[in-house]
Order: sequence, then C-alpha cells, then structure tokens
Amino acid sequence: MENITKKIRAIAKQALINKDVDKILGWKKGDLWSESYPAFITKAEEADTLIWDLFCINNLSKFLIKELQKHDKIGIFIKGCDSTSFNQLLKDHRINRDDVVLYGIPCEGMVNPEKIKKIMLNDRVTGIKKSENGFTLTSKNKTKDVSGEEIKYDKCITCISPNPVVYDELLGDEVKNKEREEERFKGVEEIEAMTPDERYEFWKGEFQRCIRCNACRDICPACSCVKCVFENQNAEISGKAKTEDEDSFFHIVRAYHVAGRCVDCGECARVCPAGIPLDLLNRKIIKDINEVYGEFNAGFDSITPAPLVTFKLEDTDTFSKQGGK
Amino acid sequence: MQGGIKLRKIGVFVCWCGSNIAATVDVEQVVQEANKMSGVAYAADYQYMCSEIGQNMMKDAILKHNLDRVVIAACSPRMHEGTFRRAAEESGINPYLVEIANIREQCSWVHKDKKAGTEKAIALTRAAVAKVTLNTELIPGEIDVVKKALIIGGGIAGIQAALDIADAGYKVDIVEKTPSIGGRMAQLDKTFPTLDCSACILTPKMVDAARHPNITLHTYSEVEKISGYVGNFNVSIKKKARYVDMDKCTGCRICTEKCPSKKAKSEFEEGLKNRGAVYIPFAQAVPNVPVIDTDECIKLKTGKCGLCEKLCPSGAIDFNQKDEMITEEYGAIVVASGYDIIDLDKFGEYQYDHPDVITSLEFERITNAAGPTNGKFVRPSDGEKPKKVVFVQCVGSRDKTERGKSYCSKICCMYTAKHSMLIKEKYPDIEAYVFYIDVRTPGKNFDEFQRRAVEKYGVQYIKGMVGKIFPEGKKLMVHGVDTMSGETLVIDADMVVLAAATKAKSDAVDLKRKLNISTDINNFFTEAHPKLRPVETASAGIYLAGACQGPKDIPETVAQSSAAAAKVIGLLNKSKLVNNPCVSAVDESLCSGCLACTEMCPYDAISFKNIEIDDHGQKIKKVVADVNEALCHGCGGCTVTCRPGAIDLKGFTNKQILAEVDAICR
Amino acid sequence: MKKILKSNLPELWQKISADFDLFLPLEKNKTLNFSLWKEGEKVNLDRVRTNASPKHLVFPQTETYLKIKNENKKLSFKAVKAKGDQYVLFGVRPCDVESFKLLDNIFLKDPVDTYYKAHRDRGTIISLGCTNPEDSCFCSSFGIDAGSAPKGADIAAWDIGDSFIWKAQSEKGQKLMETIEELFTDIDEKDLKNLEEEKGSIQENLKDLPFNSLDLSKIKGTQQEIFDKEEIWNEFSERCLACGTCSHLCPTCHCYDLCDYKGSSHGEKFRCWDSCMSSDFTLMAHGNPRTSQMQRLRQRFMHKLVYYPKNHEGIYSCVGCGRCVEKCPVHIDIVKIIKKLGGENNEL
Amino acid sequence: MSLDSNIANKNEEFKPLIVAFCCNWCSYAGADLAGTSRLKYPANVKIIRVPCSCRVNLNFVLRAFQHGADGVVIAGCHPGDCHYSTGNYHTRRRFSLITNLTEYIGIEKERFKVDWISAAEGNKFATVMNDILEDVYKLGPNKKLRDARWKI
Repeated sequence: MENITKKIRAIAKQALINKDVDKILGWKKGDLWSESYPAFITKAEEADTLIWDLFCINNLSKFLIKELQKHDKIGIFIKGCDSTSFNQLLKDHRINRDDVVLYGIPCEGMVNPEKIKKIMLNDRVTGIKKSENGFTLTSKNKTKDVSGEEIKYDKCITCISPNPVVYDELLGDEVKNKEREEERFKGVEEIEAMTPDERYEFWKGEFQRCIRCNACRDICPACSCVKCVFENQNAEISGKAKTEDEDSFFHIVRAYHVAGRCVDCGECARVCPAGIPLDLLNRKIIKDINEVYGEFNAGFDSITPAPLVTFKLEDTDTFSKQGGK
Repeated sequence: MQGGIKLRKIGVFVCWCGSNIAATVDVEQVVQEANKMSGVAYAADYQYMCSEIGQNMMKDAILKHNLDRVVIAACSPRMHEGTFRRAAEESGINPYLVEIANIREQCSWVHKDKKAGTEKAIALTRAAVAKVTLNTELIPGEIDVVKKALIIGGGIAGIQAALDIADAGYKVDIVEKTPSIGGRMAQLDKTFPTLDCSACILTPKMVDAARHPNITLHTYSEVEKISGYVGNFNVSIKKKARYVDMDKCTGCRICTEKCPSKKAKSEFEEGLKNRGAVYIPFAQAVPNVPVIDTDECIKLKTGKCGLCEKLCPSGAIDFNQKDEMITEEYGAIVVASGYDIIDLDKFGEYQYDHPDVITSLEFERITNAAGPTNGKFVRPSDGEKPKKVVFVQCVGSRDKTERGKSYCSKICCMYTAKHSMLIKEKYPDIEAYVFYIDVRTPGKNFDEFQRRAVEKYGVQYIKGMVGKIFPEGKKLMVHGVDTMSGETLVIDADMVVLAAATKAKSDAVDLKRKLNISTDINNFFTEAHPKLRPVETASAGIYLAGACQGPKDIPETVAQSSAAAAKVIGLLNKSKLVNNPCVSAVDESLCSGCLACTEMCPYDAISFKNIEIDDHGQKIKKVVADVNEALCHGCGGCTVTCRPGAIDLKGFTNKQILAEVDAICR
Repeated sequence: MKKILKSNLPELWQKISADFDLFLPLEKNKTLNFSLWKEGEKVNLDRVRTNASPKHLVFPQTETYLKIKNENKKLSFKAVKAKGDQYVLFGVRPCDVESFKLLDNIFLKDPVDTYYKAHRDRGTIISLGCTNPEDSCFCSSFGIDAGSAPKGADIAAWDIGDSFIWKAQSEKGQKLMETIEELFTDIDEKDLKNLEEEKGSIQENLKDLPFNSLDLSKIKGTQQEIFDKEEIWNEFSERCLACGTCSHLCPTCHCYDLCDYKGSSHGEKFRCWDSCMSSDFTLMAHGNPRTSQMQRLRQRFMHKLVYYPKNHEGIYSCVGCGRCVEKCPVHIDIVKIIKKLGGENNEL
Repeated sequence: MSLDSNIANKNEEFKPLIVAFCCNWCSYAGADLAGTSRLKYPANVKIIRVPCSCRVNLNFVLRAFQHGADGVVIAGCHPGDCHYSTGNYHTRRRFSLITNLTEYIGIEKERFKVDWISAAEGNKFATVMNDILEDVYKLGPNKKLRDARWKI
C-alpha cells in the first residue's frame, strides 16, 4: 500500500507539473485512523498529501461530472468499482473519456471501521496494520490478529471487479479477489425466501429508519441526473413527508432508476446513516437481470446497451404463465 | 399540489345512449356528483350526446356557461372522441381540451348492478375531470407528403390499386416478390360466377400496369426495411439478382428452352410440372424476362455450364449480377401481399401424398389450357381420364383443431361448384361428388351459379365430411357420411380434389413488423375498424387490399383495392398533413442528456442537441434530448426511461395520469 | 440518588412503559436508535452514540399542523394539535441533553412553537454518563461534561458496573422516580465511590480523545471575514454531495420546510425537516438566494459557529456529538471546519 | 367467468379496487370488445387509457397502491403486435423487473399483474379482470405501501 501511495504521489506530481491534467482526484487522510476521504488537488506540491490505504472507500468517479464543468482535463485514481462507475457515466453521456486520465489501482477490498470497532469492543482503536495472514488491530489496551474477511466491507468480500476495467495506467499488479463472488446474492436470496408479509415487514422496518437525507442517491454514480425526479415538483412524486408510503416509494423508485445501470459499488448502503441495506435492493434487480435477460454487469464496458433500454424479440418475462411470448 | 392551475370551467355531459347506459347507470346521479367535482361549472345529461341535438346542446352550454374544457361521459373514446373534439372546436375550444369517460363499453355494458355501475361511472367521470383539468391546448404540426405510393404485392389487388392511383396522376411502385406480377389470379383457369377466362381479364391489366407511365414495377424484389411515417415513408427495397439484364433481354426464351437443368418444380404450376433453372414463370409473365434460380443453376452452383449465356442472342445473361438495394420515399403504402393455402401434411386421412389427390389450385392448373396437361383433364398418376371425381370442401377451413383454421375460407364453395361444372361441361360422363358442411354462396349470382351445378349438370352434393380415403389399386376409396340420410358412403373415385383452406402468407408476420401494423390471430392484417375503416390499418398511411386481410374472392379484392387506392389518392392529394400533437416534449432544464430515451425510442424520433444554459451567471454547455415531432408517434416509452421526468408526453402527461389514478382511488 | 441493578432493568422498562411511551437506544438490524420500547427489544446502553439524535421526539421529521377539507367545493380549515403521549426517554448522553437546550432557544422563545413545546412538556428525559466515549466525540470543546449530571435532564444516570445510579433533577424526574420506587434501592458509600470512579474514568477517557484539544477560540475574525474565507469554503464544498446526512443526524439542526399535501378530498399542511445542503432549501418563487453548494455549505457552518452564537449569548450550535464526523459520506465535518477556520491545517 | 360466490360472500365488506392501465390500441380496445360482447366482470375494475403499455411508469403503479388500489393490472398488445412496433417489448423487460422488485418488497404478485390482451380478446380481458379480483379477494385488502393520509 505504501508502495502505491508513493506511485500515486509521483504520478500526480508529474501530471500536474507537466500540465497533462488540470486537477487530480485522489484520497487524503483525515485525523482519525479510519478516515480517508476524497481530495482534489491542482498544485504539484499538494501531491504528497495523497494516500492509498485500507479506507479509500470513496468512489471518486461521480465527482468528474462536476469537476469537468470547471476543468478541461482531469486525472483520477480509480479502484475497480470506481472504474465500472466511470464506464457507466460514459454510457450515460455524463462525461467524455477524452477529458479524463485514469490511473487504475487494483484493490483487495476496503476495511469497514465499524467491524473493527465491534471486534475491539469498547477499547479505543488506535491502528491497523497488514500482517502475514491478515491484519493486526491495535487498541489502547490490546492487539488482535484478524483475517481480511472479518474486517472488510461485505461488498468488498463479494466484489466482482477488484481490478479496474478501464484505465490509462495501472498501478501495481492485478489482484485476485473473487473467491466469494458467488455469495454476492446470498442476502437477496434470504429475503426472497420470506413470505410476502415477512418481506414487507422487513423492508418497512428498514425504511422506517430512513431520514430522507438522500445520501444514497447523492453518492451513487448511477444517480447522475442534473435534477432528481424527487426534486422535480412537476413530477408530483416529490413528497418530503416522512411516512411509511413515501419512504417505500422513494426506495423502490431509487432502486428501479439505477436498474441495469447500478455497478454494485455498494456506496449507497455504506453511506446510509440509518444503515438501510440499499444494496439488497440493487442486487435483487441485478440478480433478476442476470437470470431473465442474461448476465449483465453494468460498467464492465461503456458500449453494451443497458438492459432496460433494449430488448430481444425472444425475451421472456416474469409475470405471465406463458413466459411472455 | 395543483398550485398554479387557474380555476377551470369544466362542462360535464353525461349520455344515456338510450338505455344502453341509462339502464345500468343512474345518469342523473352522475350529473349531480359531477356538479360537486372541483372545476366543474356545468353538468347535464342527454339521451344521445352524439346526435346533432346532443352536440348542439354541448355547444350551447359551452357558450352560455363560458366553459373552457369538456368531459363527455358516454361510449368509448374510440367511437366518438373525434366527434366531440370537432364539436368543441366549433365552439371555440381547442379539441384537446375534451376528455371522454367511457361509461358504456367499460361500465354499463359489463356490469349488471346499477348501484355499482353508477358508482363506477362517477369514478370514471371524476378521473376524466381530473385529467381534463390538466389538459393543455395542443396544436398539430404540419408535414409534407411525398406524392408517390408503394404497393406491396403484384397480384390483382396490387395491380388494381396501382392502376387506380396511377390514373389519378400519382407515381406508384409495385414491389413483387416473384419474377412476374399476376399473383394467384394468373394461376386460375376460369372465374366464377361468369366462367370467363382468368387470363383473359387479368393479362390486359398486367400489361397496362407495366406500360403505365406512372407505374414502376420492381419484380423479383422484396421490401427490406420501412421507416418514417405517413406522407414520408422511407423504404429499402431489395432487388434480387435475376442474372438477366432486363434492358437487353428480348424475351425470346431460347435460354429457358435450352437450360439443361430441368429438375425444379414450377411454382406457378403448383409443382405439377418442372421448369428450367432459368425460367419465365408463365407464358404471359410481366415482365417477360427470365430469372435464374440460384439454387438450381449449374453455372452458379458449380461454375460449369453457362449454356444460356452462350446462346443468348442479345447477351442479356449476366452471372455477375448482385442483389441490389434501393431506397425510395413514399407518401402512402398499400399492402396487397395475398394469401397461401394451408399445408396438407397434417391431413393424412385425405391421402394428399397420393398423386391423384390434388388441391383445388392444382385442379385449376390441370384444367387450364396452358397448364401442365394442356387443359386435358387427366389423372396425374397415369394420364388417364378419371370417371369419378370427389370434391372435398372445408379441408382445414372451419376447423377448430390446431391443424386447421377456424374461419371459413369463403371462396371454396364457389370454386368447387365451378370446378365440378367445368368437368361436367367438358366431360358429361364423369361423375362428380361434392362433400360439404354447408354451401355458402352469398354474392351476386352466386347461389344461382351453384344451383346450376346441381340442377343443370347433376353434380352430386353430399352434406357430410369425408372420414378417410384408402387407395385401392387405381381407385381411391372415399369413405364419407351423408348426414342427411345418416348413411355411410364409399365412393370409388379416380380423383379427389381438396378445397384446402386459405391462410395468411407465411411471411405476413415479418412484413407486419417491418410495416409496424398488426395482424389478427390468423396472421391476416388487421384493419383499423372492421366496419368503418376496412381498408386502413392502424398505422396512418398504410392501407390493405385483397386477401392479405382475410379470404376474399376477386370482385371483393378488386373493390377493396380501388377503395384503398381512393384512400391513397385522398392522402396524396393533400399538400400538407397534420400530425398527432400528442407527442413527447423535453424540459431542457431537467434533461441530464443521458440519452436513454434516444436508445429506447421505437422510431428514432429522439436525437440530441447542444445547448448553453445560464446557471446563475455561469454559462454551462449541456447536451439535451431533442424530439422530432413528425417522427414521434406518441407511444410515451421515452417518458419512462427518463428518470428525472424531463421528457413528457403531451396529452398523456405524468401529471394527468397520476391525477386519473388519484381520482379513481378516491 | 437511588440505584437499580442492571438485572432489574427489564422489569423497570415494563413498569415505565405501562404508564409512558418509553424510548430507549434499541438495536434493530445492527442500527442503534432511540425507539419505542416493546417487550423483547434489544436495549444497548454500551455505545454512547445512537445513529440519529433523539431530536425527532421533540421535533418530529414530519408534523401536520393544518387540515383543509373540501366538501362540495367549500373549504374548511382545522388546526391540528401536536400528537403523542407522555414519554420517558432514557439513555440520552449529555451532548444530546444539551442539544435540547439549544433547540429550546429557538422554539421556546416568543413566539413559542406550540408543537415543540407540547413535545417537550410531555417528555421526561433521563441522561446517562458516557462510559466509553468514541474517537469522534468532542463535547468537551463546548463545555459539556460527559460524566456530569446535565442540567437539562429530569433524571441523571450513570453506569457503575452492576447497577445504574439515578438522580432526580426536576419535579418531573422526582415524580417518575416515585412511581417506580420499589425497583430502586438506596445507595451506599461504595456506590458513591463507584460513581466518583466512573466520573473520573470518563474524564480520563475524554482526555485521551483525538479531538479533545479542539479549540474554538482560535476562530478569529468578524462574521464578514469568516464568511469571506471562500478558499476554505470552496475546498470543503468541492466534495460535498449535498446530501442531508449532517443536518438530519445533527441534534441541533432545526430547519424545517412547510409543505402541502393533497389528499383525496382534503389537504394537509405539514412541516418536515429541511437541510441547508439541499438545493431547494429556502427556494422561493424567484429562485434560491444561495445558488452554489459552496454557499449552502458555508451557511450550515456559519449558522453553527457564527450566527447562532451571535443571537444566543455566544453559545455554539454544536454539542460535539460527533455524528457528522462519523457519518458524513465524504468526511466533511465540523471538526475539520473548526480546525481550518482556526488556522490549523488538519491535512497531513 | 364469474367470481367464486363463496369468496365474494365472505368478503362482503371488502370492495377491492383494481386499477388497470390499458394501452389504447389493444387492451383498451379489448376492454371495449368485452363491453360490446356484454361480457361481465365486476365494477371494481377501473381503466386508465394510455397510448402504449410502455407509457406506464412505475410511479403510476406505486401511486395506485398508495392511494387505495388492491390490485393493479397493466395490459398491452401481445409482444410483436405493438402499435408502436416495439413499445411493449420494453414493457415486458421493465415490468419483469418491477413486478419482481415489488414482490421483493412484499407486494404479492397476485395483486400486480401484467398481461397481453389484444383488441380481439374481449374474453381474455374479462378473464384477466375476474382472475385478479378473485386473487385479490383471497388476499384481502392491500395494506402495503398505503398512504395513511390519503383518505379521511
């Protein structure tokens, strides 16, 4: 990781000095051990503040939309999920490929601070280091060895694109991180196994906590509308009331709006301050698309038409007994 | 949430439709409730709103009460929406400020309980009021008309339509799949009920079509792709390689005679005769130019032979010809693609694989003087004259099983009578039997014709079906039942003629998709209205002629062709067309330029454009979707792909539909 | 002061919930929030921070205040009173207790917000000392003592190992304690010692926190000068997603929007939480006075650190609960802003 | 054709509401044909005319459930027969995913049906409507996604 940090700094510095790009999007470290956040730099001397560590979870691609309105050319560091998001943004005509230089970083998965805190109970965590077979956690009063799976984000454990699918330059060697891929839909299957009433109760309980902050939408690289339908007064669905029906309405429509475009980066669920497993909605749709219309991974390229703007004559459906012919 | 809508003055008119509505819906109560609905300034009922008095009542109310929008609670909008829109327009209201509540077809006619019916009628009226509240004035745009028509199919239907349109002074192209125009009618011997020779009345028309300065023939050609819209169709036509230069060929037929390949079955002769690899389908073919069958030609298959090329006195043979694609623009299209007869594979009991069991169409060729037997009526198996001939009607017609067709093929009763008469006329000694379910002969001089077969020629009509046919030596033992007497019959026939059911062309479904029109359950093309718009399709500018719409005889086909021609002429005669104003529109301030709509649009009606917007003093360049109103058909599919709701469909806006949902859910 | 054994808590919850709505930090689907307690729910009093603050109890996210009926084209209006029963809220940390005071400053000043007042009046608040403060806590920067008995609490409570100590601080608190007396025992010397130890340990823990040294006095300059530090505001707003996580989780954010609801044959006017991060915040017919995300982000922190103190005797509109530090998807938080405005470069 | 009278009797109080979105060219015409043929189906079914089934937005369906529908039907031309050529192919994909998604949220598929009804299928129209009503009677009133404020 330190190695990649070094490369990031060198690349960013050089690109800014050479004026290859006007701005670099990367990550910086905050005051807390668990805190790495998106950082945008325009000066070469700032390059040394950029880092790559276990907490660079933020997907940077969506920032390109805004930044490219201000700058002509931008360099961006991208993980696998950032890269699929990038392709999706290209497909949605939100950015131009030519305006961006992509520095790809193979990613072994990011670490979820919440999991660490839970493992270390109420002892204040002070740091985390890679060890031979996993990680060593240190806190005020103890140290503990854990495996990667114990502390990584669930979404990273079942990630299907650990390596960038599009880049101009790749930092480091490609990684293998797809062992648990088949468990990607486990959570969805658990819900599918419930009765309709149980499912409704489950989601009602989840949506009840929603505070309508829109973070899930605002972080989502597929939610790239200039103005969201929920802010379009004319659409008459922009209810701001916190009620059971409005909450469900929002979440169903949000999930459907990213259908066929969601790259499964899982950022929606990560940022949800209420802890609603929004990725279980997105993944349901991904699973259905795979099953009904053939495997499709949004963002793996930027040209294959999205499943919901295209069709095949021989398509089947899920609602009619005859299979929809 | 309806802020910003100025107060409406809506008039609601509830129709009794005599007792059609009033028997199940308390019309007066609907009026009372309508009066309570917000925005409604006036409500009234009348016996027949669509009558002139009813319309005048509405017009008077509009003026007297200063109404600005109208709801008619009556029959389906598919019946009288146009009527009421026109009436509203006559009183100064934009026609798109009228909405219909369908309280007849979708209410009074399907419900028994008056209370429930009335409640539903009120709900439907409320929904219409909610919708009309949000209606806006719509003004149709204008489009130009290409003064040229396309006829698909060069049978009698296509020829007749082409001639009529061409005579009116408009250019017409006929696209015919086979090498010659003429179609099914060219195959027929005599025609009922006059027994005049088919070729004698058809071939002059074929020649007329070929010579007409306004008609262009594209034979051995197929329609590949159709885009565009009424007045402006863009059609790609594939002209298949003939390997014979149409300009050089003199029609001398040396090639067809000398061609060493003689294995191909003649399509025109219904396979009763072979033809060469280079062939002219029939003697009077138009154009009188051969084609080379790529599947049969030795030269094209092996590179050897080329005899025709060597022998052709005018050097017209050209093995280097390629399929050619041409693109033409048309203002209107007539579909006259004809019919087929069903496959008899699944009718094993009739022994169709026996050479002496033939279809009626094969019979036409056998009795035809120019046919494979030169008009001699003989058995295909041994060339001997038969003594007993059995005709079986309704083979696959009126047959509800999967192998058959549930409809009546319509022409079989008449041609079977014709066939039996033709035999008896030439060979009075031949016995003719006809098995039938019913004899259906409505039509001018039709019944007289059939009776002549029985009464004058002694053709034996047996009401009943044939159960099975067993070949026994040279005989065909026909086992049937005479349902009149209840007896089982066995006839030792020498020949059996099967009146096989007609069916839609096998490529009708393909053509339907290209044309974007619909077919019925039997793949016959569907007319816009079974009674009132029998020659139009639901797609504007596309018309139907002949048996591609359903079984028809020649007089009917010709009548429909002329009717379609009249429609085409009426269309081409217009200098401008008005288009449907219910098209999509983009709110550029909301559009993100993701262009999902452009991918989904079935008509490629949406493209994009670059605009510059002022965002609080900051100039921002932006790509937005752009709708071509002439191409947009108003399906509204784009509105659903549009996540922010930037694209909406006029006349069926998101708000309007939500308002209807809300009104219904009260 | 009385004490109750932890093993008696289930009985206590039952007893209270017989007469009151009882709100406790409940863990549902891995998420901790103040929710209505029902038999069998999992109470978690170990973690100091609930996901959302308990402000929704006094300031519901959505609250209807007027109903409009349309009958035969005639409109009638009816004011709606605040809804809800008497409730007890247990487990509120001193920072969140303090936040009620900050909200009182807004809603209980003339003209009194009757809805807020009704919700405040029907509640009995029981605070709980913070045994294990988190990394992101910085309440001490605002003079809040996480081990103290906060003034705004009707009852103050501490965790002393096997028991909780409760101390009534108001009439309401006294009354509640009387009704549940039988579950409590008097405290002895040892308990008092334990309490002192607990308070001491809390102090020790607080000292150790990364943001313990956060110093607001370093923010210098006039209102205008701070407002004009566009470079700083720009830097932060660049990555701001404009979501409402910070404002909606914040115990002191109190902006609301007035909205209309159209029902089948009636209408409602309601208020609901609003966030200055959102582009339709203070949207008026002519447009929005704050046109960029920079301006909107600036508004939030100017309000917390400059405008509110100006109007309320120097009190900041932040209690250091750390929710924004923990939950901002892109790690923009008031700590970074305070440091930056104080001239500190918090970036390594 | 008609409803199982037992079910209907058991639910005397329950008057289900079915909102049906019908495409103008096939299913709305099919509904008209059901009328012309005097087929019977209960008055609980209320039809909203849309140009094409692909005009139906998820929002409309959710709104119907919010405001009181116990069942929703979307009916369009049979695939291949769309008046707009390919509109209903999109309907097929969209609502395959949407009916699954709403089912996943807890809305029973029996309440939310999509079907193809041609202009010639007056009979099928009546059957589809009778069928969904029967299913909805069995399920009882829909309480899910309900907007508690909608009715007073």
